[in-house]
This record gives sequence, C-alpha cells and structure tokens, in this order.
Amino acid sequence: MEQELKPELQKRMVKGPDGVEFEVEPLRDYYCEALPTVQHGAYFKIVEDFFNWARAQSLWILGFGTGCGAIEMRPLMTPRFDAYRYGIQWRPTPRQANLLVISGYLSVKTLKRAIRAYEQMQSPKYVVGLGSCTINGGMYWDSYNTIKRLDDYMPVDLYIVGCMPRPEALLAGFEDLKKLIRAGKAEGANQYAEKFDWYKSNQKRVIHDWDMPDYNW
Amino acid sequence: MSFDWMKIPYALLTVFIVFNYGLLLGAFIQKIGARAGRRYGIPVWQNYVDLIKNYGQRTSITHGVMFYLGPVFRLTGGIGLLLFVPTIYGSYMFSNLSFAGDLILALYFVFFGTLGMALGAGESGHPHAAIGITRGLSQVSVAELPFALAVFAVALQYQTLSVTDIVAAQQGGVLNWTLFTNPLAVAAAMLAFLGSMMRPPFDVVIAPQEIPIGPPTEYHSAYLALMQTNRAIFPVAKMVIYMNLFFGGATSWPEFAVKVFLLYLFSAFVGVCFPRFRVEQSIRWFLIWAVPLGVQAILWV
Amino acid sequence: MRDLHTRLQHLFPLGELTEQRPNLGFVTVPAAYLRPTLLHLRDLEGYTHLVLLTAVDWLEEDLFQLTYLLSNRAAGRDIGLRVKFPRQAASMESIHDLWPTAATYQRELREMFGIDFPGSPRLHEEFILEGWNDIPPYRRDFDTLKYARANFSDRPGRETRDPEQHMKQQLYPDGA
Amino acid sequence: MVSALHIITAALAAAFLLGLLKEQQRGLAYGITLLTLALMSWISAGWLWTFASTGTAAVEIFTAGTEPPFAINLRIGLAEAALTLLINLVGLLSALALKDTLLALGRRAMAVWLVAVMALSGIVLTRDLFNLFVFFELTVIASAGLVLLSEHAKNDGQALAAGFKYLIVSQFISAFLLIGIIFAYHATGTLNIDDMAAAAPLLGGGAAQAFALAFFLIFIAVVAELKPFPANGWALDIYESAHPAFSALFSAATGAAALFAVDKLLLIGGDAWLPMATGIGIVTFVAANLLALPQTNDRRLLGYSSIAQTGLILAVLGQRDILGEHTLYIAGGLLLSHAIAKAGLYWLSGLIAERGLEAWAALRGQPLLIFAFVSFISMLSGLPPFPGFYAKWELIHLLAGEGRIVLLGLILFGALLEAGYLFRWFGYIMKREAPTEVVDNVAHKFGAVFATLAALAAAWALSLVWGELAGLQFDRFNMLLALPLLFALAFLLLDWLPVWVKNSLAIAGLLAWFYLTYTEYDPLRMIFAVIFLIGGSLTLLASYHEHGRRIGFYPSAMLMFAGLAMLIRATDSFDFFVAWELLTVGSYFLILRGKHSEPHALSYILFSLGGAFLILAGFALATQGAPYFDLAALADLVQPLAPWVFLLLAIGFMTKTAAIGLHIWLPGAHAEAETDVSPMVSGILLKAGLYGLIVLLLTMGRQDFYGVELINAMLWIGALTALIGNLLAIFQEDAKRLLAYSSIGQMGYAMFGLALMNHLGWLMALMFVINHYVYKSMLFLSVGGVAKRTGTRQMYRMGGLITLMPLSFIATLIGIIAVSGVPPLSGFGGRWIFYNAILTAEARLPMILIFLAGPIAFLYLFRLIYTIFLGQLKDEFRRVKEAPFWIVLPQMIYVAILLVVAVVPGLVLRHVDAYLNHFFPNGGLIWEGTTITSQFGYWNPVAIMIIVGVIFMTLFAWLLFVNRRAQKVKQFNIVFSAERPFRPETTHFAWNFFAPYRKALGFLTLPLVTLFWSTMTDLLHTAGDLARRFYTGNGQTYAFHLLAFVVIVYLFGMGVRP
Repeated sequence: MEQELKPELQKRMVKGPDGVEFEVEPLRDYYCEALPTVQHGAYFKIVEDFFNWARAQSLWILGFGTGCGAIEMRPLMTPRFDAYRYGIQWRPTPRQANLLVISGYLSVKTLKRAIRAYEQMQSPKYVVGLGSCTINGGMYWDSYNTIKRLDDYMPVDLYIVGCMPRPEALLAGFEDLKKLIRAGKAEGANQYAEKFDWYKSNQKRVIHDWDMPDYNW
Repeated sequence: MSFDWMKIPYALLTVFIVFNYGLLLGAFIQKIGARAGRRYGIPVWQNYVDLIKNYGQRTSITHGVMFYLGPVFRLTGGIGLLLFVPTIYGSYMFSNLSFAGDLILALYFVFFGTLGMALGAGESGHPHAAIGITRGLSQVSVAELPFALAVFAVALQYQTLSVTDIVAAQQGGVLNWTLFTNPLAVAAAMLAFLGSMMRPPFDVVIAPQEIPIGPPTEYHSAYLALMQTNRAIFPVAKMVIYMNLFFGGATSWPEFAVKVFLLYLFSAFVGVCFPRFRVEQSIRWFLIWAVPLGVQAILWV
Repeated sequence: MRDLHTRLQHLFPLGELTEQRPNLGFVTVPAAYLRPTLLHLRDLEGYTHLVLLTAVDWLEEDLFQLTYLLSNRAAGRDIGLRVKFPRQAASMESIHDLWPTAATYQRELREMFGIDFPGSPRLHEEFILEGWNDIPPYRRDFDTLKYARANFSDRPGRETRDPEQHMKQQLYPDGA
Repeated sequence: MVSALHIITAALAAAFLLGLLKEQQRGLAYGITLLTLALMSWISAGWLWTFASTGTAAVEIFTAGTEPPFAINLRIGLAEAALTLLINLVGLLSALALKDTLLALGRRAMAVWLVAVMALSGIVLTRDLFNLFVFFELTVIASAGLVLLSEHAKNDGQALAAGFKYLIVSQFISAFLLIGIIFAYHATGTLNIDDMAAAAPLLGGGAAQAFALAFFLIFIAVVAELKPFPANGWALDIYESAHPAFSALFSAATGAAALFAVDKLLLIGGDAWLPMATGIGIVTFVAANLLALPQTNDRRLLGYSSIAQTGLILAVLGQRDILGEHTLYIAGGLLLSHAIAKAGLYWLSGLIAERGLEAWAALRGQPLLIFAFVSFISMLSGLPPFPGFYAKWELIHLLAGEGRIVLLGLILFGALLEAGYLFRWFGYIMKREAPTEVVDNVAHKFGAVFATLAALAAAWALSLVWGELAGLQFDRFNMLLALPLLFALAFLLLDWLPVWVKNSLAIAGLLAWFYLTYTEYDPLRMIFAVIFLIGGSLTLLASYHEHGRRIGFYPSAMLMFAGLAMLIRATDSFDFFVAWELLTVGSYFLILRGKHSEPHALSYILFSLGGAFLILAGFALATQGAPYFDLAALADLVQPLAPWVFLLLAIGFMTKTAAIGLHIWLPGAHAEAETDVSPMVSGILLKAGLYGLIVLLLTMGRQDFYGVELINAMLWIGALTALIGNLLAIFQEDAKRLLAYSSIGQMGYAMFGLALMNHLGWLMALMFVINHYVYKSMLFLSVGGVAKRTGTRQMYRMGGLITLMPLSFIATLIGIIAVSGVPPLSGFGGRWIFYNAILTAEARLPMILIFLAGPIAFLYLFRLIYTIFLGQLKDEFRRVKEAPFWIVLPQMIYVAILLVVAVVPGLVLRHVDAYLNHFFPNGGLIWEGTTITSQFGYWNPVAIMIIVGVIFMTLFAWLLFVNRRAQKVKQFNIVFSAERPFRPETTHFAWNFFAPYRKALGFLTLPLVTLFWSTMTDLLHTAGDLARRFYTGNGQTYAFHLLAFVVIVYLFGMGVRP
C-alpha cells in the first residue's frame, strides 16, 4: 500500500530573494529522472574481451556489509587470505566499486540502502549473494522484515552457499565470478535495465515508504 | 635554452617512460607495504589492469562542467610539472620543456592540478569532498612552508633558480649533493615531502574510513582513470624536483630510477610505521619540527 | 533484597518478590504505584540506573507486562519492577522525565508492541521499521510466517524440516 | 566713506527710535531693526572693501574731536572692518531667524538686540580701555537680557537660570576688569590702549609690579569672557538653553569681539603674556573637545565646540611672537570659519525639533541643508578648501619651524577629537532613524533657512578668498580653482540629472583628464594614472546599473577621483596634502553611503584624518618653517630630522594601505560599501597609500632611527600584514569581508616588495598594484553582483550558483587563479619576480611569514568560489538570474585584461623595469623575445600558456572521447553513504569551513588590535564623562570655578614671572 511522501520530498512553495514565489518539486528538481539503459560493449569483440579480462582482474568491492557475512569478508584483507593478490580490493564509494557483495540476510530497511548503492555503481557491475539467507531466506525464512530471494530485487551474478560460507569459499566464489566475467556472462547491469519495471515493482512491493527517485544515479 | 619541434616527441617519450615507471613503482611500493604487513601484496601489473578497467567502464555520470574538467586539470598539472623540469641532467632529449620556466614555475604549477581538482570535487556537491579539500588545503598550507624555506635556502646557496644550474652545481661526487652541503634544508624539505605525499601519517585528507574517500568520492570510470594516470606521474614528477634540488639529480635513467625509488620508499616507510594525524595535529607537527629546520637553513646558508 | 522488599511493602502495595539471584529480584507493582516506587528506588535506595525496559505480551491473560530493570551500582544489586495492564488501547505512563534514556525504550515499545506512552518525546517517529503498515510485529497475535509468505516470495524447492527429527535421522538412521 | 562711528550711532539712534514707537507697531519696529543692522553691515562692508582693494592703512576716529587721552578714539582697519561686518551680518541674519520671537517680544527686545550688536562692534572698534569696559558691560547686560527674553520661546526656566548664572559670573568679570583698569590707569596715566602699550615697558620697580598685577586682572577678565576651560559652565548653559539664533550671535559675534579685545590687550602686555594666552587657549581647546565627545545635546555640543575653537584662536594669538604678520591670516581664517560655521549650525539647529543628535536625521530629506551641514563641519575640521585648512596648514608649519612640537601635537590631537564627534554626528544624520517630524516646512522657518544658506554662501566665498590669499602668499594657483576639483563640485549642481547622464559625464571627465595630462607622467606615475583614471572609469561602468538620481553619489565619487588625479600630479607638499585630504573626504562620503556602514565610515575617516595629520606634521617638520616645499626635496633631509619625518609620513600612508595595527577600519568600510563602491575603494583608493609610500621611499629611502633600520621595520610590518590579513580572511563568513581582509594581505605583499628596496622588489610591488586593481575590482564586482541577486553576503547561505550565474563564476575563477599566483595566469609573474627579489634581500626572516601567507591565500580563495558557486544550490535561489549586465560587463573586461597581462606582461612591465633603472641600476630584468630573464632565473609566459593550453586541450579531448556518454545528473545524485540527502542546507558544507585550521592557528586571529583601539576610544569617552561631572549647573559653583581659574592662572602665570 502506498504511503505519502516524506515531508522533505513533498512539493513546496518557496519565495526567492526577489520576492517571487515559485514551486520546488524535490524529486524533479534535485534528482535526475533518467532511467538506466542497456549498455553495449565495445564495437570489436576482441576489445570487449580485453576489457572483460581487465574487469575480471580488478574486482573492486564496495565496502558495505549487510549482515553477519560482513564478518567473513574482513579476513580476506588479512595476511592469511590476502585477496589483494587476486586483484580484489575494497573501495569506500559505490562510484568506484564494481562488485556489490550482499553479505548475508537483508532486512527491508537495508534493502533500500543496498538498492541505492547498487544503482550508484557504474556498469558493468556485479552482485554476489553471500550465504543461504540471500538465496532463500535461510534461517530467516519466516521473518517479518527480511527478504528471502535477493534476485527478486537486483540481478545476482553468483551465490555463495553456506551459513556462513568461510573466506575460502568466498575466494573460490570470486574466482568463479571472474570466469563468468571473462566469458562475458556477467551482464547484470543490462539485465537490470531490461527488466527494470519488474525489479522496481518487486522492490516497491516490500519497501512501503518508497522515498527516493526510481533510479538513483 | 629555447624551443624546437624535436622537443615535442622527446617530451612525449619522457612522459611515456615516467608513466610506466610510475605505475610499476606504485605497485612495488604497495607490495612492500603489504610485505610489511606479512601479506603477499598485489601483482606488479595490477595498476595497469585497474587503469584499463576504469577506461573500460561503460557508464559514467557528470555533475557539471567543473566536475568534468577537474581530472583534466589534475593530469595537466602532473604532466606539466613533469615537463617543466629537466628529468635527466645533461641530456638534451630529456631536458623536456624546461625552457618555459625555472624552479618557481614548477613549484607554483604544483597547485594547478590541486586547484582544478578541488573545484571539480567541489562541484560534485558531496560534503565529504568539501571536507576533504578543507583538510587538504589546511594541511598543505603549512606543509609547503618548510619546503619553500628549503628551496629558498638552496636558491640562496647556489644563487640561481634554474633547476639545471642547481643540478650542475651538485655534480662531481656525492659530497657535492645538497644533502651534504646543506643538510638542514634537505631535512626540512624531506619532512615537507612526507606531508605532500598523501600517505600516513598525513593522509587524513582522503581518510577512507571517515570521509570516503575525500575529494574523489564522486569520481569514477574515465575520470578516475585520468586521476590514476596522474597518481602515476605526479609523485614521480615531484620526486624529480626533490632529486634535482637535493640529491644531485640524475645523469641516466637507471640513476633516476634508483633515486626516485628510494625517495618514494622513504615516504612509504614512514607511512607503514606511523598512524594518522588529525589536521591540526599535523599542522602543529610541521610548525614544531619542520619549520625550525627550514629557518635554520635559510639563516645558515 | 528481602529487606528492601519489606521496606517497600510498607510503602506500596507490592506483589510477591521472586528472587532470581541473591542480587536480582522481581516484584509486581500496580500501574498506579509504578512512578512513586521508581522515584523511591532511584532517590532513596540508590537504584539510579535504568538498565532496560521491556515488554511481554501475555496474550492469554490479555495483558501486557512491562519490566523496568533498575540497578544499584554501589550495592551491585538489580531489581525488576513488573507492571501489567490490559492489551486493549495499551497505554502506560511515560518515565522519560525520570530517565531520559527511557524515551528511546518507549519509542521501541510503541513501534513493536503498540504501547502508547503519552508525552514521551518523538514517540510516534519510526524507530527501526521503515514504513511498517501492519499491526505491531512483536504482538503475539501478529503472524510473522503469514506476513512473510504474503510479502516475501519463497524460492521453490526449499523444504523445511523439524530440526530434532532431522538430526535423529542423520545420526541414528536405524532409529536405535 | 561713511565714518565707522555710525555703526555705533546708527544702532543707538535706532534703539532710541524704537523706544518712541507704539507697542503695536511691531512690524515697523522689526523693519527698522533689520534696516539698521543692514546699514551697519553696509558701512563695515564699505570699509572692508576699501581696505581690501586699496590696502590703505587703518583710520583713527576721534569722538570728541580731540586727541586721546582727552577723548575716546576708535580705529577701523582691515581686521576691524572684517570683524564688524561679521558681527553685524550675524546680527542681521540672526534677527531674521529670530523673527517670530522678536515680533512676539516687541520693540524692547529689538532695542536690546541692536544694543548688543552695537556693543560688540564697539568692543572691536574702540581703542580705549575704559570704553572697552563699557562696551563689555553693555554686551553682558544685553546678552543677559536676551537670554532672559528667550525664555519666552520655551517656558522651562532653563533660560532664566542660565541668564542668572551669566549675570553672577559677569559681575565677577566686570569687577576684575574695573579694578584692573583703575590700577593700570594709576600706573600709566592713560586709558588709551596704544599709549598704555607704549608706556608699559618704560615702567620700573613697584610700578611695574603693580601694573603687571593690574594688567593680569584686565587680561584675565577679558579672557574669562572667552569662556576658557573650566570656567565656562555658565556659557554652556546659555548655549544649551537660549534661542539658537541668539546662540549664533553669542558664539560667533561675542567670541570674535572678545578675541579681538584680547588681541588688543596683548599689545599692552607684550610678549611676556603670550605664553599664558597660549596655555589657556590650548588647554581649553583640548579639554572642550574632550568634553564634547560624550555630548548628546546638539546645542551643548556646539557650545563645547565653540569654546574649543575660541581656545584654539586664543592659542594662536598667544603664538603671535612666531607667527608674526601671518597671525591675521591664520587667526582670521580660524575665526571666520568658526564664526560662520557655528552661526550656520546654530541657525540650522533652529530647524530641528528635538535636541538629540540623532534627531538631526530629520535633515535627510533636504540635500541642500545636508550640503550646508557638511560644508560647516568640514570648515570646523579644517578640511580643504575652507579657510581653516589654510590657517591650520600655515600654523602647523610655523610651529614646526620654531620647534614647538608639543603645542603642534596638542592642536592636531584636539582637531582629531573635534573631527571625531562632528563626523559621528554626520553619520547619525545620514544613517539613524529619522524622527517623526521631518524638516519639510522650510517655508515657515524662512528666516533660519535663509540665514543658513547665507552662511553657506559665505563659507564658500571665504574659501575662494582664502585660496586667493594663499595664492598671493605662496605665489601659486588657487587650489579651489583646480580643474578636477571644480569638475567634482560641478556635480553638486548637476545632481538633479538621472544617473546614466551623470555617469557618462563622470566617465568622460576621467578619460578627458587622462587625455589632457597623460604626457606628464613618467612610467611609474603612469601606472597609477591609468589605474586611477582609466581604471576608475572602468569601475564606473558598473554604476550604470543604478536607476533614479542617486543623490550625492557623484559629487563624493568625483571628489575622490579629483583627489587621486591631483595626487599624482602634485609636485610639492601643499598640493600633495590637499589632494590627500580631498580623496580622503570624498571616499568617506562614498563609504558612508553603504546601508550599515555608519560605524565603519566613522572609523575610516578617523584613521584617515589621523594619518593625514601625521603627514601634515611630517611635511611641517620637513619644511622647517617654509610654507611648502618640493617633494623631491625630501631627499635632502638629514639626521636627526629625517627619520622622524620618514616615520610620520610612513605611518600616515600606512593608515591608507591598512597596515597591520591600522587596519581595523578596512574590512567594515570595504564590506559595507555599495556594490560598485567596494571596487573603487579597494581596487583604486588603496593604491593612493602605496603611491604615497613610493614617493616617500623614492626620496628618503633608507633611514636609521636610533639604530633601527626603518626599512626593515617596514619589511616586517609588510610580512606580518600579509600573514594576518590572509589568516583573518579565511575565517570570514561574509564574502565581501573576506575580500576586504584579502586586500589587507595583498597590500602587505606590496609594502613588503617596496620595503625590499631593490629593483625586483619594486617591480613586484608595481605588478601587485596592477594585478590587485584588476582582480580585486573584478572579485568585488562579481561577489557584489551575487550578493545583489541573492540578497545575502553570508557565503554559507549561497552555493551551487555556477549554472545560474556562469559569467560571475568565470570572473571569480579567473580572479582566484590570478590571486593565488598559479601559472599560467598573471599572478604568477608577481610571484616569480617576488622570489627573484628576495634572493637579493638582506633580511631573510620576514620571508618565513610571507611563505606562510602564500598558501594560506588558497584557503580563502577556494572557500570563496566553492561556498558561493559550487556545492549545493538552495531552494530559494533556484530561480536566481545572472548579475545585471552593467555589473558583469566590467568583469568581462577585467578578465580580458588579466589574460592579456598574463601572456604579455612586458606590455607594461618592461617600461617600468627600464624606468626603475634610474633608482636601482642593477638587478633589472632582461626581456629577449618572449623570455624574461633575471640574474637568477628565467620565465617565458607565452610558452607556458601554450604548453599548458596544449596539454589541457589534448587531455580534454581524450576525456570527451572516452567519456562521451556521461549522464548529466542533478545535485542530490551523490553517494551519501547509501543514505538520501535531506535538504540542501544540511548537505552544503560551508559554515565555519576551516574549523580544524582555527583549532591549529586560530590563536593568531585574536582581535588584539581592535581591542586596543576600542580601549583607546573608551578611555577618551570616560575622560570626557568624568570632566563633565565638573559642571553641576549651580551658579555658585560656576562662580567658584571662575575664581579658582583666576587663582590657578595667577599662580602659573605670575608665579613663574620674576
């Protein structure tokens, strides 16, 4: 069911310094209204393959832990696992990251943030679901506020099973993801653009107080 | 010294060499940092891959004209800085475009990129960018002071502002280096050097944990690629200046490579050993430890 | 504990003391006497710290129970005051003026149990849930499974087992 | 020629005639009175004309047809004629202003009035001591009568009390006078002043003693008539309570007459008595001005000021031994300006309903009256072109020549105090809440208005005369007729025209003047000429955006420009100082126009006048008594004088460049000024101070002051100014204040460069002069335009305006790149020259401050452009338009200039460089092709521009190629840690932008200087307040004061005499 907009997003009349009143409609004036489009790769296949190889070799993960799985990510930076040597590193801002790891259960509230973060990443971008919670809700299968299927809400390229999967499993998963990317099969961003309405309807079905533009550039 | 067309391909060659060297050097230093942390560290070619990846990104956004131009300013600053100082002493090929100006030009051109970058990041409208910039400017305003004093001292010492002449004055034996003829100035300058390398303990500007990641928060794809290119060129260009002023310059590429590497290593070494300063702490630190050295230097020259 | 209880009983009509540990006990207080008791404990008995404020939903008795857990740091003692009141139009006196932290607890209780605390600051703002549009989820008459089924799509092919039976079959297949 | 005797007889006859009239025929009586006064004025005017034109000697008039001592003799000479004319005219005009009262009171009052005027003329005319006494008695009684009568006007008993006190005190006075006269007569056997003067020196032994005592009594009595401090409480009560028209007479005429009497007496007493006169005079001058500071009642304030002026003139009379034949010129100048200005102000106060100073805001609707007020207070403060100015100039020079430094200092100090409260008052008029009853029914108060305007006319006429006299005296052109000044004054008459006409006229005038004079300037002056005139007209372009009349703007602005134009052409000290005063006053009026600029304008005028007085003192010291000297002659000064002169002049000029310690006036003044005024006062006016310093250093160069190399001191001051200015700038929230502080810093740089005293240092300073003019005008205009559109100057309230005001943004961007000295723009040239310059400087420590100041500039510059144009756009500014065309146009021109100067700095610099070789032969630059080479380094602006341009364009093209599909997003599409921005206000990081910096270096920005100056002013006010307790308002106390005064003077004066 639709709830009314947050006050700061509602239309408001504003008086300019010259005394003229005019209307400000935040969602129109403050946010870009364009929708995502399908992005084709380079014209020559070889170039695209080359790019895909590079993308595979430099996975920049958005430092955003959504659930208990976040704990399993940290060891990857430590001497014991040292993911850096596989070209994996963490970026603090979605603009520069191209891999979003949903690490564990995702409450509706966090889902909203995850969607924003995902949409603010630049394509091509990849999503990895971590642990059974992201696959089918796991032990939260009957929870009132955690989603059960991540791929209803954003295109997932790869799931890593387990509750929780160990860092080794993560590394293995990332290696598989690399294969997918190199094979050019990781086109989540375009899939998201194609089935945009479907994803949005799913998202809006669980996020009752939708308080952002449809696509967060 | 004057211009002729042949200088252009030579300059491009310098840029190419320094660019590659910078990328590899950066990776090496990161590896060393990793080893200090008992890690294996990134592969040496990682920077190339990241660069290609970022150029290969399919989408990008822009917040406006200045945002778009920011990285261009930045990289222009880096390349310009590199080209305004002779890289290899005594080589016509690698004297670059230093006919355009002397040391002062180089010193002030450093700010060209900084300013443009600051403006670009500013237009992104992200508060973290602005905060990062205020931190950066506040810090650099004091970090530059000992360096300026050192440069003043060196210029007084050799009675010239031309980089070439300064290097020439240091030829003929290690003991002729400014490092030994004017140790105070060098000490002051090296402390300033730490402040200008954006590494701990003076990297509060881009502190990823609190203001992700400062000015470049909004930058991505090709913008970021340009800035990475600058990250490869700019430090080397800066270290070339230091090398020329204080460490006898370089007469050949290998010597250049070694000296720059050692300089870079110095900042990396301090970086892995010390935690991060807050802005006001680093300002006080520079005023208390570095500036007096610089003052001594200009008084005793 | 006991002596405290007896002392209190002289003043307020308290229920029986259930002693969890020598230094932790619970007593029931009529809603009307909650405030004076709390004040007395805080100002005269040195129970200055409100450890927590939770609710229990006694669906069968059609009651809500609030537990105010106070702590006397000096003496290392805790005492819990239980208050029961009807679930219909559940409302309780706010104590944010005694312990400012209470306001936060009361916001949570308001959101999760729908208990009203008139006068408590920012009471009606969202606390944890965003855009919740059903009866408060911690009430026992709220069926989370039904809600989850209704809202969050299942992934087909998932079967759910009773853990006990499942482990038995795993460990003792011959049923010994 | 009508005998001067008829001045007296006419009055007596008329008074008698009035007695015969019927009580009802008041109109007739009034007519007769006016007629008589007119007649008297005409007579003295006739005499004045004779003496002035033919220059014949004074004429003796013998009453009883026989010689003295058997008869009384009057004398009328130039001075007498002038004074009687003054007295009679004041009498006439006051009578006009008094019309209602006089008609109400009837013929008796008119008779008394006539008698009073007559008696005053008598005091002036008579040469007989006893006769003098008689006239004094007449004056006293008449005045007392008039005071009592004016009770009729307002029945509050004040006037009664005042008159009564007056009577008490004057009885003492007459007693002294009479006794003195008797003894004097006994000693010398004559009552004729001249005979007595002849006889007195011949006396010996006891007779001499007795005579001395007698003369002391006479002298003190007459002096007491001058209301000396502190024996003047009664006079103040009169000033406060009597009818203003009478106060005018009392202040102007009585004062003049009594002063002349003192002058006569001093003939008798001889030089021995001069110090006493001086002492009393100067003490009265300073004390009265001090007392006037805390006054809130306009008439009482004017009273204090009158007393002060009288004291000053008394002091001047006391200096006659060194002033010699100039006494008449000086004393006359002071006396006349005082009399006219005071009379005018009193008449003006007749138009004001309430007595508070703020109440005068009622004048605001009346440009003419305002102009009158301004003229009067300028006259009192001795500003050019009024007589007081010439008088002060000569007085100071002569005093300095004789080495009477203390007196000189006291006079200047008192004058500063007086200017202080007068201009504060003017500030009230222009800025305070106007009271309900505004002065519009001028028709009713015709008399007062007429009198005021007459005084105004007299004021300007006198300034013309004194200018001529000065011309005759120093055989030079009349300053008032200087073309620029006339041009500026012409705008007073044109003020009814619409703005665009006046603006075009002004611009045309500036350009024409430049065209007329450009041949005269050497390259150095040429720079300033171009900035002042061409630059001025450029800035004036921005004024086209104003509509309506803009009353008062153009006279002020053109006055300032006139001053500037005259400044660079001035070759001798007089012209220079005149120009300096003119530009100061003009700019003051300009600054005062700002909305909230009242206090800042006041502090500006005070600092500037203080500086001007220092300069005056410096010049006076330098000339050693000569009326003026060629500025080049400064070079010939030697120890021990030279360093003092240098110090005075340097400090004087530094007040204009706002060196640290003298800078507190600048931020407010520049920030609060109007949009198009800020660039004028910042970009142009500041250069005047630099010009002064340049002239000073060119001539005097290095000076050693008790072992301190003054140049080094200046070096430090410059460096400190640069640092503190920049540091303060980064903590401002107000954009224009930020720019103002940055101006302080920039001026510090320029001073530093000059103080380096080497070729490149000066080149850098001059480059700064040019650059600072261009980019500071540009920045002030663009910020002003933004402030105009957004209605605020608080930077944190703006933000994100880049897309709405692109042109202003470009101007600001170019501006800050130029200021910060980043290549390839023109600022870098300055930095490059600076580095080359310091390499040859001896003092190295100040460089530390400069090095620190440099990068700090980045902080405030970035803040300026970021918080205004970048970041988050606010709701209410979403529809803001680009700044008005006429404000943007000059900015674009400046941008063009900056770019040109950046590529070919040689355009200007190489000429200056060559010219500087005269003064600093070595260390110049070598200009070969596009490369500029110094003895240390080299620099090729064109190459830099091309290289940077090429690299930039290549990379830009590359980015455009790889990034062609970039999606334009809006301001809230930012990664906000996965949250959603709430409101732009909370997302725009702007307020307290450099908080960490404040933590680290904030301690350097404590407002110590402000504290110091505010403490100073507080001390002065407290002193005034305490002294005021002295006046209890009780007649007996006043009588006691008088006695005490007499005794003290006696002890001081006679006690020390052999």
